[in-house]
Amino acid sequence: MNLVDILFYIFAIVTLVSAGITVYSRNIIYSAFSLLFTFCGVAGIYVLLNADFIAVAQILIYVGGILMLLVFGVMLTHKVINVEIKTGILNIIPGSMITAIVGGTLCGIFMSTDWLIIEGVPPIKSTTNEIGTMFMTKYLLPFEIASVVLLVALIGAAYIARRDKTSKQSV
Amino acid sequence: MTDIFETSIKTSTGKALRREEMVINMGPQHPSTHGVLRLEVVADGEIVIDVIPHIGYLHRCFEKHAENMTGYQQVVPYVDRMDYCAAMNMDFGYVLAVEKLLGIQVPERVEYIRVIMAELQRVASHLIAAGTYGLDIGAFTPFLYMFRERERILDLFEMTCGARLLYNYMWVGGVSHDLPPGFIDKAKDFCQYFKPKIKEYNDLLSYNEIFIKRTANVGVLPGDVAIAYGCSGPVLRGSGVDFDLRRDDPYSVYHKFDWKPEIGKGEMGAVGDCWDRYIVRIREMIQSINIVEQALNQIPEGDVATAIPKRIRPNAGDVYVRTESARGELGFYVISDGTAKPFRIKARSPSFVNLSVIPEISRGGMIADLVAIAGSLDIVLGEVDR
Amino acid sequence: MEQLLRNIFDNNIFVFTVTAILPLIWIVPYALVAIWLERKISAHMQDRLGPMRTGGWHGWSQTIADMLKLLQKEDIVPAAADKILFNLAPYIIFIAAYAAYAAIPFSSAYIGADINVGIFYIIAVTSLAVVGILMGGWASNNKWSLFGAMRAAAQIVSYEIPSVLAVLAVVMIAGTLSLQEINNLQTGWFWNWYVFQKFPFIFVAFIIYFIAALAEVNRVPFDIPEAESELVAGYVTEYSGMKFAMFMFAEFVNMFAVSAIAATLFFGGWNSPFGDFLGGPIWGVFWFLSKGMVLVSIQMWLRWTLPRLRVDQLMYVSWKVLTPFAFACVIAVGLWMML
Amino acid sequence: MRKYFIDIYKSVWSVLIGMKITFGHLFVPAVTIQYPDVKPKLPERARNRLYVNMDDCIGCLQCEMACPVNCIEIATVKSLPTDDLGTTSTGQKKKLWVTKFDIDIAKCCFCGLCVYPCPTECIKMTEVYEFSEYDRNNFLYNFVTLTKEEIENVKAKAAEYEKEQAAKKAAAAAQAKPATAPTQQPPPTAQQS
Repeated sequence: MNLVDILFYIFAIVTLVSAGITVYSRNIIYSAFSLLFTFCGVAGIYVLLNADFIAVAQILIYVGGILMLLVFGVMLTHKVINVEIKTGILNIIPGSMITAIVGGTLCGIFMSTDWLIIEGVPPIKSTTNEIGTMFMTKYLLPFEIASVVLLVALIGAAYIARRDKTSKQSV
Repeated sequence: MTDIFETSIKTSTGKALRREEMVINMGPQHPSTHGVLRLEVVADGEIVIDVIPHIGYLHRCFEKHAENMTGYQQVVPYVDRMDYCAAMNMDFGYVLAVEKLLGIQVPERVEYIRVIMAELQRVASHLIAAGTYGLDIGAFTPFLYMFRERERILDLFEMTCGARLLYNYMWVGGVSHDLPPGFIDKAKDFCQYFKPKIKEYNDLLSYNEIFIKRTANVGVLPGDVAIAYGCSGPVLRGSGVDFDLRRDDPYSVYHKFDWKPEIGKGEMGAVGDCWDRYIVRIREMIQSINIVEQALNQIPEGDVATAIPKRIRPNAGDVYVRTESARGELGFYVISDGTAKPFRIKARSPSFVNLSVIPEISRGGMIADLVAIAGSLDIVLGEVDR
Repeated sequence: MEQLLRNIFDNNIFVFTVTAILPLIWIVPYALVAIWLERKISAHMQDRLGPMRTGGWHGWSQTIADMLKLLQKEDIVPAAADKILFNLAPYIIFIAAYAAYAAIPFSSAYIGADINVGIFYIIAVTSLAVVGILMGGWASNNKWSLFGAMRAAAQIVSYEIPSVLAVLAVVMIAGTLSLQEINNLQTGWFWNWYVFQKFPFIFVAFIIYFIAALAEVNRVPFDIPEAESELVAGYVTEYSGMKFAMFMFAEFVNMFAVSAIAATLFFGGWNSPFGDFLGGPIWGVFWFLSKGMVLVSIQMWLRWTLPRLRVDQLMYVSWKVLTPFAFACVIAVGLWMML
Repeated sequence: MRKYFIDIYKSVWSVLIGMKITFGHLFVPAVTIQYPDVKPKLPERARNRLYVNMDDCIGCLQCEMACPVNCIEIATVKSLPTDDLGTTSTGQKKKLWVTKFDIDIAKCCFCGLCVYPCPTECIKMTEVYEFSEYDRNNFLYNFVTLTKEEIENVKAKAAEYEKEQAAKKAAAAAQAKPATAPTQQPPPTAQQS
């Protein structure tokens, strides 16, 4: 049990516990905020996997972007005047069935995979350059498609949020 | 209130999105209400849909108090406390009313002293108004520069009557003290010292682009609406209405001076926006300093106490006198029943009337605009609630 | 530095702990001094003197006294607040502010973690603060706090874009995300600093970064989340005592963090402006801290000069002024490099 | 488009002007004073704490009448013809024992209206402006110089004298029965003579 192992378990526990809170908490705000710790825990595991760029991107995009959006959404769709925002328990039977199917599949894959185990930790080196090169060469098409999709989403969002020009402006 | 409700945000299919309004209380303990005013704001996010001012947190029964005084003179300290930022102007209006009731002619020197004091007080009051307005917009430093100059005015008042805020200086038939020796020189020094400071305020605040962006085209009060609501003072003049009681209904010795009222011209946006109301105050300070300088040069010698009556017992009757205080038309309606006590005193306070336009001009703006509008009206809660 | 510590202590965990704590040795006295400095600068700009009594010379220990006072204050949690999140928020904000220091190169010898994606990492962790602000604003159960939190979140998210683009212009020249390497590339006289390269594009990028940084740390003219004349104190309205101090502390820590990043990216970090004159790791700390402090002082200077913007104008500045200009800078720098 | 650039130029320029002004003020000496160490010199007309010189007070109640907030309370007792209360510094003969002269300084509004009517100039506003207290009761200032026993004594004497006078008057009235209609003598109160 060396330092890296300890860190791994810490990150794993943080991820799992906060993910559990996200799922089981009746308070939506708690669910949203505990996602913060889930994302950070996952980022920590990425760091342990020598994927520094991915780890940082995980924090920037998921915490700075997606989590913010979630929290905003939760706050704005409810009466924010009150702290009490609760969820009910719905669709127990279909939910547990789907959970069982997905969980079983994952477990099956996990058991049947032939895990590659390497001896010793490979030397740390930056992945940023390689990711950049890959994006611009081998994965150029997916990269561009993703950016076009994002652009479309952006324009769509701007279109929806736009004030209706036909109605009289009041401000 | 009609416009804003009709223009709800619509989706591309024309279906109106459901909106939830939030009722939020600005005040009574809030830094930008300049006292204890409560603005009940109906807001849609940051957009103000309606504002309902609730007043009365500073109500001290001034008018009822006045009926229970031992005499007319005892009301003056209470009048001081109506508009504590411009106590001299308050005194001025009240003593003019009682003098008219008594039919006293005060010596000319007293008139000059009163005008000097009232105009210096107007400068001091506008300094507070402009300074706290900067504070409302977020600029802290001009506020302290303006208070620095105000302190010098208060020094002048203190050497004249002994108090810095609530003077009880103007008495029925005269003033409590004659000008102290050296006052005229000091006041002239102050006028010379003050004039270049206006440029500093303008550079630092008035013509700062952020300040202009925050105030221009915000809270536009058109002239006819201002008249309809009965606004007066800088609020009315900011809307481009050329009306100043000192010129249009002259009292005391104002007709002897060469000056002109400042009106808003809509330089940065529409006529009657917050910036106009603000700049009118800044320019009025220059005019007031002008009047003070002229008065200091013309002031005659004489005794100030000759017309002070020993006992004030006016004949039964009533009188309404209006003066231009720092905030607008200050009217005193005094009824006498022939005894030494006033039977009824009614004050028409400019802040109270000016406050009533807040809902009209802040609908559709943002909460930050509401702060800017409330600051530009320059209300003093002591006067609103009385 | 790390090697040195490793030789001394011969224990990895201990070495990491010491390396992690080192910036605190700077931050705590810095925050105390900066709060005092803010008061003094504001006072002198306003023809006042500011604190003069506590501690002797110009009231130097006023902030220490204030800290002691705040420590003794009752820890009030509003009855209607959400207690868990209310208590958690100040710590998250402080963690976000402090985590940035891990990748800031204080000197050629000392950097908390010389990671390859240094500047990217700093941008990412500082965005954590938004979560803390939203948490605090929402948990206070006060409409003004919530307004403040919403404004803060919208503002910080928007201003990240121009600031990242401005940083990108530098990163394009340097060709690396590691702050230590960016510093190494700027050694020599001060004309080697990036701010004077590719004139005027990087200079404009610096201005954009600085303005965006002001907005990200909620300083005037972008202090609308705390706007005391509008929102009382924004998301810190309900906080008192030590938790309030944490917010305050985090604000000043953030101020230095963004100044340090600006110093590193544009002003040569720990490099001496005069070639080898007063160079070396020890003087490096001095140069780095003084560059940072100058930028912090400019932030204070601006704060006591300007009024604040309105929410929509703030968004206007971000999206319609800074972002296009930052894009133009990035493109111009790219074209220049291609030529 | 042109307006866009002009706006940016104006903003930057006005910010720079503002920064120049505030920077200039960094080196201007402060206009404030270090208050408890340095105290401002008050002008001679300064109106602050009230002080009553009881040696000069003749108990005329003018100040009590003039006060708009009723913060002055005075009670007087008539002196006997045999008593000699001395004269004031202005040479007026004192005729009344002032048994109570309280000023509730917490109520005082510092208008100075009590100062002007005083015939002997014994009540005046001083330059003392630092008089905060921990207990509100300490704001009730007693200016009476007589001790409790003296007050009791004076009151008793006055009452006795009243009785004597009343008796005398009754006797006189009995003697002069057929004279004019019995006029009711106004009751002797602590009013101004």
